[in-house]
Parts: sequence; structure tokens; C-alpha cells
Amino acid sequence: MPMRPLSGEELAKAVNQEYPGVAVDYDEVSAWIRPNRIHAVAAFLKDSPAHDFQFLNSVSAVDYVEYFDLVYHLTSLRQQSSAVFKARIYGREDLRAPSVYSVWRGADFQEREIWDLMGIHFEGHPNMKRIMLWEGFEGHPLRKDFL
Amino acid sequence: MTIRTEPMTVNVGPQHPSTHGVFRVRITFDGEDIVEVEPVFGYLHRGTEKLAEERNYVQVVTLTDRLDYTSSMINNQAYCLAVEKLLGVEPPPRARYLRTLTAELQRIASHLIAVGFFVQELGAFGTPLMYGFRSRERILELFEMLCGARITVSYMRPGGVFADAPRDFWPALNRFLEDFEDEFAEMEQLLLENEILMIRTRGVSPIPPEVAINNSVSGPVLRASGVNWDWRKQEPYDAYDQVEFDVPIGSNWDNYDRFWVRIQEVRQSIRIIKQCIAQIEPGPVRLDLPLVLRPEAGREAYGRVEASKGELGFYLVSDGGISPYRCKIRSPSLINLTVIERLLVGWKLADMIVSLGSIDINMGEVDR
Amino acid sequence: MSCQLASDSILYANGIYRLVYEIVGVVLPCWVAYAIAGLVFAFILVNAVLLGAAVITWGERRVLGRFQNRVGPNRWGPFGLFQPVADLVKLLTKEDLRPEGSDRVVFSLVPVLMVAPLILMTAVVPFAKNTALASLNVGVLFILAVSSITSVAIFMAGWSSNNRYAMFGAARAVAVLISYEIPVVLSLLGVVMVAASMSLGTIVAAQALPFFLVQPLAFFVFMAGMSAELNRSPFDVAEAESEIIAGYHTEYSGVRFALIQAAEFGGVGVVAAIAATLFLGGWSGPWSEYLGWLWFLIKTGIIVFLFIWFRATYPRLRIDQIMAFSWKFLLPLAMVNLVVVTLEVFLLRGDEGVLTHTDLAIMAAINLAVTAISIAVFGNLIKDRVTFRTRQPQQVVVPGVSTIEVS
Amino acid sequence: MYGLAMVKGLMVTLKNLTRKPFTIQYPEERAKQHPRFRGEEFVWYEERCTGCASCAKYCPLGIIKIETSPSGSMIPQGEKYRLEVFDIELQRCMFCGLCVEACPYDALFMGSGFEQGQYSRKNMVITIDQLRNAEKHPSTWFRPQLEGYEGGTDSFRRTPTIAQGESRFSYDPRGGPPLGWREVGRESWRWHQREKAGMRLEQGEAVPDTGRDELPQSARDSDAAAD
Repeated sequence: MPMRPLSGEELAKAVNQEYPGVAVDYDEVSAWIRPNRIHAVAAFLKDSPAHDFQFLNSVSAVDYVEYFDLVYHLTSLRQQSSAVFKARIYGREDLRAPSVYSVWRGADFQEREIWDLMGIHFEGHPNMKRIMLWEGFEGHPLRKDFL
Repeated sequence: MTIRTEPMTVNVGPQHPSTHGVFRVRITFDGEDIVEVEPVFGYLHRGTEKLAEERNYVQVVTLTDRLDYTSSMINNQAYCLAVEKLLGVEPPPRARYLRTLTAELQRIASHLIAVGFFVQELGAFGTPLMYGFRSRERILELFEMLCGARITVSYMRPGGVFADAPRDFWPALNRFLEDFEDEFAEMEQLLLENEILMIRTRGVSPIPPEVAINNSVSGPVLRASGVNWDWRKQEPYDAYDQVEFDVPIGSNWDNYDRFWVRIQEVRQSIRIIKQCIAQIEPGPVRLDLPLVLRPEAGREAYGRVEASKGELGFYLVSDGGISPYRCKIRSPSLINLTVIERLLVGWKLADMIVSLGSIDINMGEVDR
Repeated sequence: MSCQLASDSILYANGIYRLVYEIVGVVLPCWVAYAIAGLVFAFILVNAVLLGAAVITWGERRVLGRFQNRVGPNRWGPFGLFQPVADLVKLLTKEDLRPEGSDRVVFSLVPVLMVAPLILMTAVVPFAKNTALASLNVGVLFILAVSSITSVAIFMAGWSSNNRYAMFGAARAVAVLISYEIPVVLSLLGVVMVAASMSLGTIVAAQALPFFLVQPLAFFVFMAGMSAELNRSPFDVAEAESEIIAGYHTEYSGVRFALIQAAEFGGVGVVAAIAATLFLGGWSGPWSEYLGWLWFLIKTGIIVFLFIWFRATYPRLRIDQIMAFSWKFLLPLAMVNLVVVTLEVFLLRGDEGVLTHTDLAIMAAINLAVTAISIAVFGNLIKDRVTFRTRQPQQVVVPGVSTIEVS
Repeated sequence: MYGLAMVKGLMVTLKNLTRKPFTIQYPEERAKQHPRFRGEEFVWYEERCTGCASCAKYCPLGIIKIETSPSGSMIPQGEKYRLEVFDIELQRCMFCGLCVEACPYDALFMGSGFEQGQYSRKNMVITIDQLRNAEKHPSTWFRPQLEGYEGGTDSFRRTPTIAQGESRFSYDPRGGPPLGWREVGRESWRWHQREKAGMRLEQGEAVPDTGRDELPQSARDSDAAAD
């Protein structure tokens, strides 16, 4: 049985059923959710038997200059399905997002890396330190304005 | 009377014979027992993701060679699959077979190193390592025949592979396979049932499946934890849907299982290569794509493969330009290290080295 | 004026010593001749040990290379024979480093303390007929006593280096050395009992049948114990290079490191010589009057080769497993050997207390069986939780997560 | 029996003791190098180069430096550019070979050497004179025509397959005479020369024979102009 990618529409519908109004947008592969509800949505997607996304493939951040997208790639090993949800964070300074560390331990280093290289601070992460660069490094190198 | 003892903090690495490069762990010991672990990364950080944003899509292939330098072919493959997804193209069948074949050869090479160093860290003075290198040398020679380089291969391109194999590649490959089975059997004989290896690794540092999944562990480590998950099976890319192979699964979740899974995967890789040789048909090996690729703006793709260390993913975002707008690398080595605390705390110094060897990290990929 | 060595002197049996003493004694006072002859022989011994160490480093690297399908050092001299010289020159020209915070005196004393016991041990080993410096009547005891100085030296090295890896190594080494002393001593008791002497010369003479056939169990225990004492694989925890860099000598460099290396490889040579003497019949062999030294070298070489072979093949045990191996496996085996040999000697020896060739053959036959049985029995006892399961790779059943559930 | 596998291991190592070593003693022996080996010294054919700087643009590291100026010759055929600088900073080169892949005129090739260690970084730059004067032993990397497969000549990017072409000869970059610029190209040299000069030849138009063994006049002219 091949992997079944969950379309953005399905995902948005499911999230909105549980938390109305949290999924704000979707396209064919991914759904956008409100950034302050990342943790709740993550816990819902992981624990609800209908979705069962036990496996977090990757957490990425993309710098679109006016805003940042946090991208979560999920896989359900039992249901052989995958999903992508995103959260859009506007601004450049003092960016904060809830951590999914307590949901998926696998987000540990990736969130630290995003903080290090993109400058999005994850709240609720027990060890939010720089990972690749040294403490005291100025700036976040993967941002588009870092030269 | 109790004797007061103090915990002792030791920096293992970045210069240490068996931390696989410049990996550093600050470990607090109580005697020989580990009580606290803190991994420190970044000594080999080269900013590959940033570099990729400044290079065009084909040039990034050369960067991927340098991620996990023991499995460059698989890195190339992962990246090319991501770009092809981004462009919405499919490579010709012969290219897909060539990719599968070379990726499996690379997997053998990488696992030979992994097993060799694993046993080296157990203290076998280089013998299994040299036996592994003996066979790996042959594989690298095959790669040189294919693409002119041994480690930094840059063999694959978005839309196929850069060139077909030369004619003398096929007899050489067959010769290699013939010899390799004997050489590998020798290695199995030396290691697989060795009592010392058994008592050193059996029951040491087990990772239960639910922990492994929650920590996003992938690859042989995940399978050794008893989870039946292989992207080559679950989401067949290239020619993996055309070949048959088994997925070895560990049942004790310990160091020995991780070692055993790698040994068995080498066997399965040989099977895959043989099927590829039997099935490959003549034809073009590269799509007629322009040298400078421009995917549509706003598209994104997450291409992944089952690399030798685990799930290697490339998350590419395009803005319509000639280079990726964002190239996130989901590196299995880094994410497999999430379990390091679970893996090490409570075990002895000697086990710590072996456990690190058993998850087979590669610093080029951890730090990128 | 000529000097004569008293025939009850421990140096009397040594032909070379006596020769030098008597020649020098013709022109010089006897006490000067005594000293000069001693110095001459000491000179020979020191050089023999260090040269032996050099040859063994070379041999080990070459043979290990061939075990691993590579060549080994082959650049300097024929077959790379001068490689140890090149190494030595390189090490001698290196800067003399001492880590900050190290204990100056102790740190510098260690290399000397490492080499000295080896040379002392060599003093009682007969290379050929009548060539031991001192045919000490308590030779075996002397060897055991002197060899344990090494553990002090190792601990000094670890302690004075001000390095945590060195400390790890030293702590491990001392633990290993002390616990392996016991089975080794017990295994040698059997040898002493059969030979009815502690003098190495007498033991060689007593080996009408080499003792490794008469007491295979003792030989096994001795070899295992000695490879632990020498920090050789599979018991090389003290300098486990993949774990604690180089163990107790992590901080040593230059000429001090050279001496420690020499002590290590010289130790292999000396222990091999002792093992050859005690178990393989030493210099005895055809034409041993003239070719004794050759037989001795060949037998030593065989033992060295065994050490290298084990090193090329086996991974290392963990420290607790090494302790268990000593206390739970080697010690009982040594005990068994002791009891069996005691009974055999008691029952078989003649009225004068001498064992004939036939007696030795009978003992060999019995002991071979005892060895096989006791190794099998105790081997299975220490098996612990290690179980063998032949597991086949499982075919993927999709959906493939049937194995996630934890039993 | 417990411990049997350890004896088996001893036998394995003993068996290997009697084997021949698989390592190669480098300065005396050399590993067989395959013709596609991407080596250090680049092989450059000035006669084929138009100074388009595709290689420089395609180099991931930007280590190729090209300066051209109008030669003033061959104006009727279009302008011919004179190359003044063609520096390859070897110290930063990672030998990915993408410059060779990018060259549309088969003017740049990988070499096959690997022993160009220098004591100074300055010496690590290959200059245009070195490229001109070097013996030309091009690697067959991305140049299937050198491997002699028929069918490799029809399209630039479509590389040949085993079934399509049979190897006509086995070319080894490390042995044999150096190759001239006429032998290495994918297209016939006369046609190529005209095309390079900017002249748009119609298919089938007769090409005047300019003499097979001489350098093209244009190259001579430009050299003379440089002096």
C-alpha cells in the first residue's frame, strides 16, 4: 500500500472540526494554521486515532521576508499517510512560536536549529540554545537579510 | 562508612578517536557510569543550506556530496528526487535503475564503514574495518569508473544521471559482486556470532519502538527498534518498486540489533543490485532539461530517500529563480542523535562509545 | 691473582658471567671484576630487551598488517626493519611536554619504572643452557613479584598526568592487574609442583614433555592472564584507544612515550619468553647444547605471534566483563588445574618424588580431558544472559507497523 | 559450544594472513585510473574556446576567471573574442566537473592528474599560458565522444547508451599521445571552427577546406595581435 498524502483541504477540515477557526488556509498539499495553536494542533494530530501522526519527519522554517513559514512534515506509520501543516509568523524581530517538543521529541534539535539559523524562538522547549553556532553569535544566518 | 565520590565531567570530543569526526559530548561520569549527557554540535557547520540558496539547482548536487560523505550517491539521489518533484518530471527508466543500483552500492559502502567502525569501537584492532574497506575500495573504484570520482561523486542530475555507465562497468560490477559475497561472508563469520561482540552489545542501550518513533529516529536504528519502516518500501522511488527485498527488523532494540540490521541490509542490497542488473534496459539516461533549471514560482517539494543513515529529506521551495529559495535538509544523523540521552545515560563509558557507533552518525551530515 | 666464583653463587651457572669475571679477575681485583662482569651482562640484557621490543613493534605491525590484508610499515630498510629506529628518532626529537598541573617527579619517574621490571624479569630467564644472569632458585616467585611493580607505575602515570582519560585508564589497569595476578599465580603453582622447583632452569630441564601439553589448562589461564596484564586485546581496557584515547599514557610524548612503548612491547617479548620457558620447554630441543638460543627464540616468537593473532581477531571486553572473566572463569579453572595436578603428582610420582616421562604423558592425557570439560562447563556457566537466536530477516508486511506494539 | 565462534574468527584472520595484501604501495604502484577520472590539470583547447564564459558562470565556486576583448579579426564572420585571462584557481576547485559539462564547444576538459601539490597558494592558479602549453590528455568525463561510443554525437545532452553505441577504441588519458583539438570535439572541426567564428552556416553548405594540419588562421591572428 503506497503512502497516502493527506491533502491540505482534508487536513484543514479535520483541524477546524476539532478547533474551529484554527486552520486558516490550505492548498493542495498543506494547511496553514494559526501559529499560537501549533502545539494544540500537533497534539491533536498525533493523538487522535483518526490521524495518528506519530512520526515527525521534519520541522523547517522558510523566510519569505515579510513573514516566516514553519513547515511540519508528518507521517503516520500505522495509517501509511503523510501530512504537511504550516504556520505563518509575521514580522522580523522577536519571533515566537510554541514548541512541539513535548509532543514529538524529534523536534528537539530541529527547533533549536531553527532558532539558531532563522531566529524563531520556540516557547516550551527546555533547552532553547543555539545548536550549530556558538552562543553570542550575532544574527541568524539563514535569514534572507543576513549577508 | 560511605566514601564520598564526585561526578566527573569529561569532554568526549571534538578530538577523540571514536566520535566519528568532530562530534563533542560533555559527559558527566560517576565512576564509569554516565549520569548526564550533553551533545555539542557545529564544529563542521558549513552552512550548506545557505550555500544552496546561492547556487543553481544543478550546482547544489555538488554540495550534497559533502553532506554525508560516506554516502554521496544517496544524497545526490535524494536531492535530485526533490528537484524532480519540484519540476514535475520523471527521469527515464534506465536512469532510475542506474540510480537505484549506485545508491545500493553506496549503501553497502556506507554500512561497511558503519559496521567496521562499530567493531573498531568495540576494540577489534582494525581488522573488520580493513575487511570492510577492502570491499569498499572496490565499490569506490566502480564509482570512479562511472563518474570519475570516488567520494564526491556528483553522479546524478535532476532528470537522470549525468552519463551512462561505461561498457567495462558491467563486467567489473559482476566481478565485484562475485568476490564481495565471499568477502562479506568472511566478515559475517568473524563478527556475527562472536561471543565477545555478543556480550558487549546484547541488551546494551535498547531503544523501545515508541521512543524511537517519538524521537523521529529513522533508518537502520528505527528498524533495529522493531519498527517495520523503510521508505524504499513505503514510498518506492526510482526503481525500488521493481525490485524485491526484505527489511530486517530487530527484536531486542539493542546495539547488537543495530549492528545486525546493517549486516542484513548489505545482503539485501546485493539482492537489489542483482535484480537491477537483470532488469535494466537500454535507453536514454537523462532528460533533456536545460542546464539552468527554473521551477515555477511558489512550488515546493519534499523529496526523501532511505539513506544509509535514515530518512534523508530535501525540502525545496522555489521562487521561480535559478536557485532554490529554501533548501532544508532533513539529515538523519542529526535527528537520530535525539535519542542520545536515552541511549547513553546509565551505561558505562565503554558502552557509550559503542552506542554512538551503533547509531552511525556522520558529522558532515549532523552539522551540514 | 685469579678470582673464582663460589659454586653456590646464583651467578655460578651463568657461563658468560663467569667467563667475563674470570678474565677480568686476572688483572683487576675481584670486586671490580664482579662489578664489571655484572655490568657487561646487564648491558646485554638491557639491549636485548629494548632490541626485542623494537623487533616486536616491527613484527607486530607487519603481522597485524598482513592479518588485515595490508602491508604494514615497509619504507625503512629491508621489509621496513628500521621502522622502529625511525620511530625512535622521531620520538626523541619531539618536544618534551609535560601537562600543566602534573606531578613533576612522579610523571618523570613512570617510564623508568615501566622498563625496569622487564629487565629484572629477564635476568632470571635462561636464553640457552647456562645463560640466565641469575639461576635464582625462586625464579618464578621473583618474576611474579617484580612484574607487579608495573601496576604501581601505571597508576603513577594515571595519577600524575592530571588527565581524566589517564585516570580512567589507570583505575582500570590497576583493577585488571590485581585481579589477574591471582589466576596467573595459581596456574604457575601447577607448573612449579610438577617441576618440583621454582628455578626456571630446573623447570626447563623438567619438561621432558612440554608443560603446555601436560597442563593445557594452566597454559590457557597463564596466557589469558598475561594478555590482561600486558593490556593486550581482548583485555586492553587500560589503554582502550577507542574509548579513553590512550589510557594512562595519554599525556606522554617524546622520549617518555618511547620508553613506555618499549616497556609495552618489551613486556610482550619478556612474557613470551617466560611462557616459552615455563610451558614450551624453553631452550630445550634437538642440539640444544648449541642451538638452545634458536629454539628459545622460535618458541618465544610463537607466543608473540599468538598474542598478535588474538589482537587481530578479538574485540575488547568491558571492564566489568573482564573482572567477571577473571573471577568467575579463570580463577575456577586455575583452581581445577591446581587440584587435579596436585592429585596427579601425589599419585604418580615415584619414591624419590620424581615424575618420569610416562607419568608426564599420563598427566597430559588426563589434563587434556580435564581442560576440555572444565572450559566447556565454566564457559557455559559464565554465559549469563547471552543467548543465541538465529533470526531471519522478516519480510515486510504492509502496513508494516505490526511490530510497534511493545510486548 | 560456547566460544566456538571465537575460534571461527581466529580461522578467518588466519586465512587472511595468507592472502595477498589489497593495498597498493603508492609511489611504486598505482591504482588503475579510469578514463573518466576527474583530475587536476584542466585541458583547454584555445582553438575551440569562444570565450563565452559558460564554464565560469556554471562553476559552483566561481573560481574560473575569464577576460576577453574583441580581437578585431574575423569581423565579417562575426566578432572573434581574444582570451586574455583564463585563470583557474585550483586551490578552491572541488573537481565537480560542472564547467566541463557547461562548455558547449568542447573546449574545456578535466585532466587526469592528481599530483599537483604546491607549497604556495599562488602556484595553485592555472594560468592561460599553462593551459596553452600543457600536454593535452583530456579526461573522458562528460565527453562521451572520447570514449568512442557511436551515437554520442547526435545530441549534446543525450548521452549514449551501451546498446546504441559500441566502443570503437579504448582511450586512456594517462597513456598514449596527447590529443589535438580536432580529435576531441563532438562536431567535425571545420564546421565547428566556422560556427565558433559566429558564421551561421546553412545545413549542407559546402565548407572550404582550410587545411587540416594548420592552426586556424583566426587563432594565429589573435596571437599575433596579442604580441
